[in-house]
Amino acid sequence: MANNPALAAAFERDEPAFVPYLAAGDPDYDASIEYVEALARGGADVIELGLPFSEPIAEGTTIQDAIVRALDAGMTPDRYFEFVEDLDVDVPLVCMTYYNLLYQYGDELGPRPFVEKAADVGLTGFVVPDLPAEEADPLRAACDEFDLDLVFIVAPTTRGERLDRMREQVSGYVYVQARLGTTGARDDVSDQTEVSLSRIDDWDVPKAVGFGIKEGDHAARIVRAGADGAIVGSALVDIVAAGEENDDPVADVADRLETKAHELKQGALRGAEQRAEASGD
Amino acid sequence: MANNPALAAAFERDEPAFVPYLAAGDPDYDASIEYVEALARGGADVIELGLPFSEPIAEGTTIQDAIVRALDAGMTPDRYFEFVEDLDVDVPLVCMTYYNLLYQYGDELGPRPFVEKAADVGLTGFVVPDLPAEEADPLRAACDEFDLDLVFIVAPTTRGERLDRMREQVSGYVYVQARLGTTGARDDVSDQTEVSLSRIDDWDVPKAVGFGIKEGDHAARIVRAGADGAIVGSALVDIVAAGEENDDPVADVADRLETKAHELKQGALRGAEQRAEASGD
Amino acid sequence: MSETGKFGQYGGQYVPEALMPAIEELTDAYERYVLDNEDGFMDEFRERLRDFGGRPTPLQYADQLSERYDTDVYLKREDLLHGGAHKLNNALGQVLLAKYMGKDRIIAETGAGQHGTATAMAAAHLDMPCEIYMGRTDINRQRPNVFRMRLNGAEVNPVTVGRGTLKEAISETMRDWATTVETTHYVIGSIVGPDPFPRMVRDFHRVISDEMREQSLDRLGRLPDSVLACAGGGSNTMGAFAEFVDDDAVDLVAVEAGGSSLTVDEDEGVAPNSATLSTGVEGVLHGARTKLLQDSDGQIMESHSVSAGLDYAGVGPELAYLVDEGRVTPVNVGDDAALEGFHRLSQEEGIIPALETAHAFGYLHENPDAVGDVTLINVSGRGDKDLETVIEETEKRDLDVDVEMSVFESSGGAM
Amino acid sequence: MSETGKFGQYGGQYVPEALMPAIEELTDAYERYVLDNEDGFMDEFRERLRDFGGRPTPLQYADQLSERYDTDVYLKREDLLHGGAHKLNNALGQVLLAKYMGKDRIIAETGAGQHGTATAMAAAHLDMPCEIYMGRTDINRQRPNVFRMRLNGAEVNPVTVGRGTLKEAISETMRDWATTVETTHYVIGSIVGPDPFPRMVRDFHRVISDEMREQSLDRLGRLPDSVLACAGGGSNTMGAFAEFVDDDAVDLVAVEAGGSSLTVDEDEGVAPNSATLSTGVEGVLHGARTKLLQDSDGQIMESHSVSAGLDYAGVGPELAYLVDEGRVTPVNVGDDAALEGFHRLSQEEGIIPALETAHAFGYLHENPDAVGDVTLINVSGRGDKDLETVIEETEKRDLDVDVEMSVFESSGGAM
Ligand SMILES: Cc1ncc(COP(=O)(O)O)c(C=O)c1O
Ligand SMILES: Cc1ncc(COP(=O)(O)O)c(C=O)c1O
Repeated sequence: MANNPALAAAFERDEPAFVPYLAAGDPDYDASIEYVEALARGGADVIELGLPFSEPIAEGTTIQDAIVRALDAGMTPDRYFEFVEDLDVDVPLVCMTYYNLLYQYGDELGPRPFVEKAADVGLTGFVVPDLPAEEADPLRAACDEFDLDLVFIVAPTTRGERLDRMREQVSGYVYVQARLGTTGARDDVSDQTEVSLSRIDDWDVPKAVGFGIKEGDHAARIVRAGADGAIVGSALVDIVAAGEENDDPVADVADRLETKAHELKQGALRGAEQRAEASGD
Repeated sequence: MANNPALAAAFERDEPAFVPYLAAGDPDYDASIEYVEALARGGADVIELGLPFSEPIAEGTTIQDAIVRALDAGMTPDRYFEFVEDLDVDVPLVCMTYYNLLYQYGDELGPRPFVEKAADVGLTGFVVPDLPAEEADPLRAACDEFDLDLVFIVAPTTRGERLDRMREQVSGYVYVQARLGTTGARDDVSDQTEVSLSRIDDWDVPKAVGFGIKEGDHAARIVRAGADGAIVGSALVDIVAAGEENDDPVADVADRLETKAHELKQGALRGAEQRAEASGD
Repeated sequence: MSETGKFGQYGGQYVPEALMPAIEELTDAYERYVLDNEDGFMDEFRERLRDFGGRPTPLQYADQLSERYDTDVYLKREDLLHGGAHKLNNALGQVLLAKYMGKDRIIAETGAGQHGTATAMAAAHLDMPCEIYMGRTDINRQRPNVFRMRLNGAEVNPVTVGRGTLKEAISETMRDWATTVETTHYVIGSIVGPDPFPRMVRDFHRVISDEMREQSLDRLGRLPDSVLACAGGGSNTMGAFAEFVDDDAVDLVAVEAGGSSLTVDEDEGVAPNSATLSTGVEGVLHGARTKLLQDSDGQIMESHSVSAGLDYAGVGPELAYLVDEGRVTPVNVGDDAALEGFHRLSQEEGIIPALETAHAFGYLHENPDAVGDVTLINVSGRGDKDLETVIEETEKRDLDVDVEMSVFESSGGAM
Repeated sequence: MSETGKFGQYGGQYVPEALMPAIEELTDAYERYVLDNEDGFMDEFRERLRDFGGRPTPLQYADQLSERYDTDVYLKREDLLHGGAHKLNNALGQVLLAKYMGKDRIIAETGAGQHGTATAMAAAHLDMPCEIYMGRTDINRQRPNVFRMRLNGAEVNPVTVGRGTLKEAISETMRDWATTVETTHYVIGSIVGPDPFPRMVRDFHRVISDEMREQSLDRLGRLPDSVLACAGGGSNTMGAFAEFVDDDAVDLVAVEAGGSSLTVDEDEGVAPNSATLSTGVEGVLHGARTKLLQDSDGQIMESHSVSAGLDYAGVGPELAYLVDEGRVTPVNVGDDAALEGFHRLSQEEGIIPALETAHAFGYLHENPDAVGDVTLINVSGRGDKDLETVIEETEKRDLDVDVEMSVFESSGGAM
C-alpha cells in the first residue's frame, strides 16, 4: 500500500532498494546539500532525510552527534523545507524526525500543517521513531490527505496485536529493525532479520531492513534474507563526522559518500542475485 | 581551722595575705623556678603553685595557655615534686591541680599517695577546682593524715547547704571567687565580693579572694571589702606569657614579676589600712 | 493501550517501537501487582516502605511559621524518608516490581542525583545490579550523590552528549533500555515518560497523601484548606495531591521554579525557569504528551532553576491535565524567594529543606493569605545535598533574610 | 548529691564550684520534669520526638546480612531520625528541658559536628539562641556540619586551644557555662559529664531500646539474643541497652573503636584507639569518675579513631559500671574492619551508615557466631557526613571488600 507514487515507484523496480540516511544540515547547510546529492549519485533509491530534534531518544551516539552538529549549524524545520527544495536529486525523500516537531509546526497544534508543507516541497513520506501506531491517527490522516506515506518500524520484539495495528497504518514501506538497540553501525547483521521478515511476509508493502548495516556484504545478506531494501545511516554519518573532524574538503567527503553508497547498492544487488539463484535451485 | 602550721602562720600575721599563682614549669623548668622565687621576693605570703593537667576545665585562656606551655616543656607530677624541692622560697606552697592527677599518683588509685608525697616535699595544702566538697572525703582524710590543708572555692552562686558542707571540709583558707566565670584578669572587681564574704563571715578560716584581681587597687578594694588575702593568677601569668612571646631574658621577666607582686602586696596593705580607718570611724 | 493511560489529551506512549513490548509488559505487571496486589506485591511494598524507608513520615505542626503567617502550617516530613527525599517511595516500588517481573538489571537516569541515589539504595536493598545514567556536568556538580550511588554498589555512567544534564541522561537511559529491554527495567524518576509510568509512579507516591489525609483527619478532625508541593517532574506533587483530588474544597497548589525570570530567550533556546505548568506549551517529550518548555519550532529548551531537581523542561501529564481542568493551581517562585524560603525554614524550624522543597516555602511567604486556615506543605526532601549551592548562591545575592555569610567564607581562618 | 548519681564508684559531680548550683538546679529539673513528667514535659517531649524527630524509627530485617551470617539480623534505624543520627533524642530533650527551666540560651560542644547539628536543629525548632563550641581542627574537617549549624542559626565558636578537637571543646563549653550558668543550659552530647547528665541523657535516649524491645516482642514474639551498639561516649549505646539491662538473657555488646592499634604511645600521650571500656583506667574527667584513656600520671591521652564520633578518651560512667558488673561486654573493632563494615552495609543493604555505626557491623562480621540467633544492631546514624573520609581512608588501604575506588578519583575526568 502506498499513497505517494514516487515512493511506490522506487520499490517497484525489479531490484532491491538502497535507502541511505543523513541528517539534513550536518555539518552545515551547504556541505549537507553536497552530501545528500552524492548519495543520489551513488545509487540511492530513496533517501531518509533527518530533520534534527533536540532529544533524539531513538538514536545511537553517531546520529545523535550528527543532530547536534546540524542544530548548532542552525537547522530548523523551515530551513529543512528550504533544504529539500534546494536539493537537486531525483529520488524520493522521506522525512525522518520526532513527533514533537511535526506537532508544533504552523499555527495550530497537530501534524497537519507540517504534512501540508512537506507535500508542498516534494517530500514523499515520514519515519517518526517515537510515534507508535497507537498514537498515529492524526498523522496518518494528514498523510492520506496530502498523498504522503507513513513508514513504521517493526522491531524484533514486535508481535501479535501490535503487528496488526501497524499493518493497518503503514504505507510506503515498512522499516524492519534488524536488532534491538538504537541505530549504530555494527559488524554483523543479526539472524533476527530473517525471523522478523517472516513475521510480516504477507504484508503488501516493501520491507526495508535497517540498523547496523555497514558494508556491501551486510546489504547483500539482508537482501538475500528477503529484504526489499537496505537502510543505512550510521555508516554514512561516520564518513561525514570523520570529514568534519579532519577538516576535509567537502568534495572529498562527498566522493567518499558516493563510493560508499555505490558499495552498498552493489551489495544489495548482489544479494538479490544470490537470492534468485537460491530460489532457482 | 588549719592542719598545716606554716600555712596557718601565713594568715596569722596582722596584715592581709598576698597569694599569687603560677603554673609550675611555665614556660620551662628553670625559668619557672626563677619566677616563683621572684614572687616570694615581691612579698608573697602564700604561693599557689599549679600542677598542670591536660584538661583544665576551670581555667580561662591565660592559664590554659600557661598549662600547655608547662606540659609541652615536660612538667609531670614527679617533676613537680622535684620543682617544689628545688625552690628556694620561704613561703608556704599550696598545690593547685585537678583531681585526676591526685587520684592516679602512685601505686594505688586514690589521693593518698599524692598527698603523702606532697607532705614529704613540704607542700602545705591543695586547691582542686574540680573537686566539690561532696566528693572530697578521701582527699580530706589524706590531708588530715599528713597535716595538709584542703582549700575550697566558694562561688558567688554557692548558697545554703552547699556552704555548710564546704565549711565542714575546708581548712587552711577559703578561696572566695569574686565573680562567675573562669579565671582571668578583668578590669574591675565585682561588688559581689562583699556579698560573698558576708555569707561566710562567721567561718573560722581566713578568706582569700580571687578571680580578676589585676592591680594593686583591685587588691586594696577586696581587702577593704573584708578579705584576708588577695589571690592573683592571670595578671602574673600574663607577664610570663609576654616574656615568652618577646623572648625576654628570664631575669627581666623575674624582675617584672617581683615588681608586680610588690604592687599587689602594697595594694593589699593599703586596703587593710583603709578598712582599719573605716572601722575606726 | 488502555484508555487509563491518558489524562485528557495528555500522556500516551510516544516511544520507539522496540520499547513497546516492554511497555506493554510493564503495563500488565503494573495492573496485576500494583493495582490488584497479585502475589501480595503491595503488601511487601508497604512493609518495606515502613521498615526500610521509615514510613509513615510525620505530619508536623510548624510552630514558628504558623505564628509568622498567622495560619496553621503543617509539614509533611518526606525529608525523613531513607535517602532524604520522597524519591524512595517510587524507586523502591519500581525495583521491587522489576523483581516480581523477573528482571535482573535496573537502570535509571538522574539529574541532581536524588533519584539515582534512591534507586541505588533500593537496588542494593533488593540485591539487584544497577546502573545510573548521569550527565557529565551533573556528575561534576553533585559529587556527594555520585559517591553515595557508588557506595551502594551502583555503576554511574556519564552522559557526555549535549549539555550533559538531566534530559540527555533520560534519552540515554531510554537508549540503553531499547537495547536491553528483555532483562532490564528502567526506573524512571518522576511521573513522566510513557504510560504506565506516570500512573505507576504516582501510585507509588500516593502513600504521601494517603498518610497526610489520615493524619489531618486524625489530628485536626478536618481536611486542610490547601496542600502545597513543589513541582519539577511532579512526583512529590502528585504524591501529595492524589488522595485530595476528589476533595473539591482542598486547594492543590503546585509550586514551580520561576528561576531568574519567566522570559524566554528563543535565540539561545533557553528558558531561565522551569515553570512548565505555568508557561509551557503542549508537546511530546520522553514518551508522553504534556506541557513543555520548547521554542516555537518544537525544540526543547534548556530550563533553569537554582534547584537541580526542578530543572526539567517537561512535567507529568497528569499535572498538566489537572491544571487545565482547574483542579491544580500552578504558581511559581523565583530563585531568590526559594533561597529565602530555604534559610527561613532552616533558621525558624530547624529543618534544612531541599532547595526544591524551599520553593513551596517561598510561595507561602509571598502569599500567606492564599493558603487558608490550615495548609499542609510537602517537605519533599532534606537539604544536605544543597549546602554548597546555597552558600554560593546566597553569597551572590542580597536576600531578604538575615544570613551571616562571612562565617562560611572564612571558616578556614578567623571564623 | 542524691545517691542515684553514682553507678557503683563511677559517676559523681567533679565540677568547679561555680557550676554546682546549676547542676543542682538541673538535677531538680531532671527529677521533676523527666522522672515525674511535671507539666507534661515528657508528653511534649515524646510528641515532638514523633512529629519533629520522626519516631518511632523502624526495626528492619536485614535480608542480605542475615543470609550472609546465617543469623537473624535486625537494624534499629536511628539513622532515619531527623538530623541523621540518634543525637536528636538527647538534644531535643535537653533544649526542651532548658525551656521548661526558663533558660534563654543554649550552649553545646561538638566534635564531628553531629551533636552540634542536632542541638542547633533542636534550638531552632524551639526558638532558643544557641552557640556551639567546636575545635578549630574539627571545624576545618567537618565543614558540612558547620554549615548546617550556621544555617540553623547557631553560632559556631572555634576553640583554638590544644589540638582543637572534642575534649578542648568540652572544656571550653564548661568554661562558658561557669560564666553564664544563670541564664544558660549546657546541652552535653553523650552520657558523660557530671550527674545528672549521664542519667538524663540516657533517659532521653532510652526510647531507642523502649521501641526495640516492643518491636522485637511484637514482630518476633521474643527478645533478641544480643543487642549491638557502637560506643564513643556511649549515648546510643545506653539508649539501645537501657530497657534490656534487666533481661539477663540478652547479651549487650558495646563496640568500641580499636583504631589502628590497642598499643599506647605514652611518650606522645597518644592512644591510637578509643577503646576506653576495654583498655581504660578509672579516673576523673569532665565532671565524672569513669574509665579513661590516660597516661600513668593521669594526663588524658589523645584518642584516635577513623570515626570522629568515637574519638573520645572517656566513656559514660554507667557503661563503665555495667562493664565491671559483667552486664555489658566491651569489644573493639579496628579502623579497617569498620571501613569494611561501612562498605558492606552500603552495598548489601542500601544503607550508608555513619562510620561510628559501622564498627558494630565490623564486629558482626568478625564474630557472626557470637551474636546468637537473633541480634539487633543499633544503626546510630547515617554516613552522609563521612563520605569524604571514607573515600580517603579506603584509598589508603587494601580492604577485604570489593570497592572500586578508581571511579571516585577520576570522577572529574574519564569516569
Ligand atoms: C527533594 C526533591 N523534591 C522535589 C523534586 C522534584 O521532583 P518531583 O517534581 O518529581 O517531585 C526533587 C527531584 O530531584 C527532589 O530531590
Ligand atoms: C552516628 C553516631 N553514632 C555514635 C556516636 C558516638 O556517640 P555515643 O557513643 O554517645 O552514642 C556518634 C557521635 O558523634 C555518632 O554521630
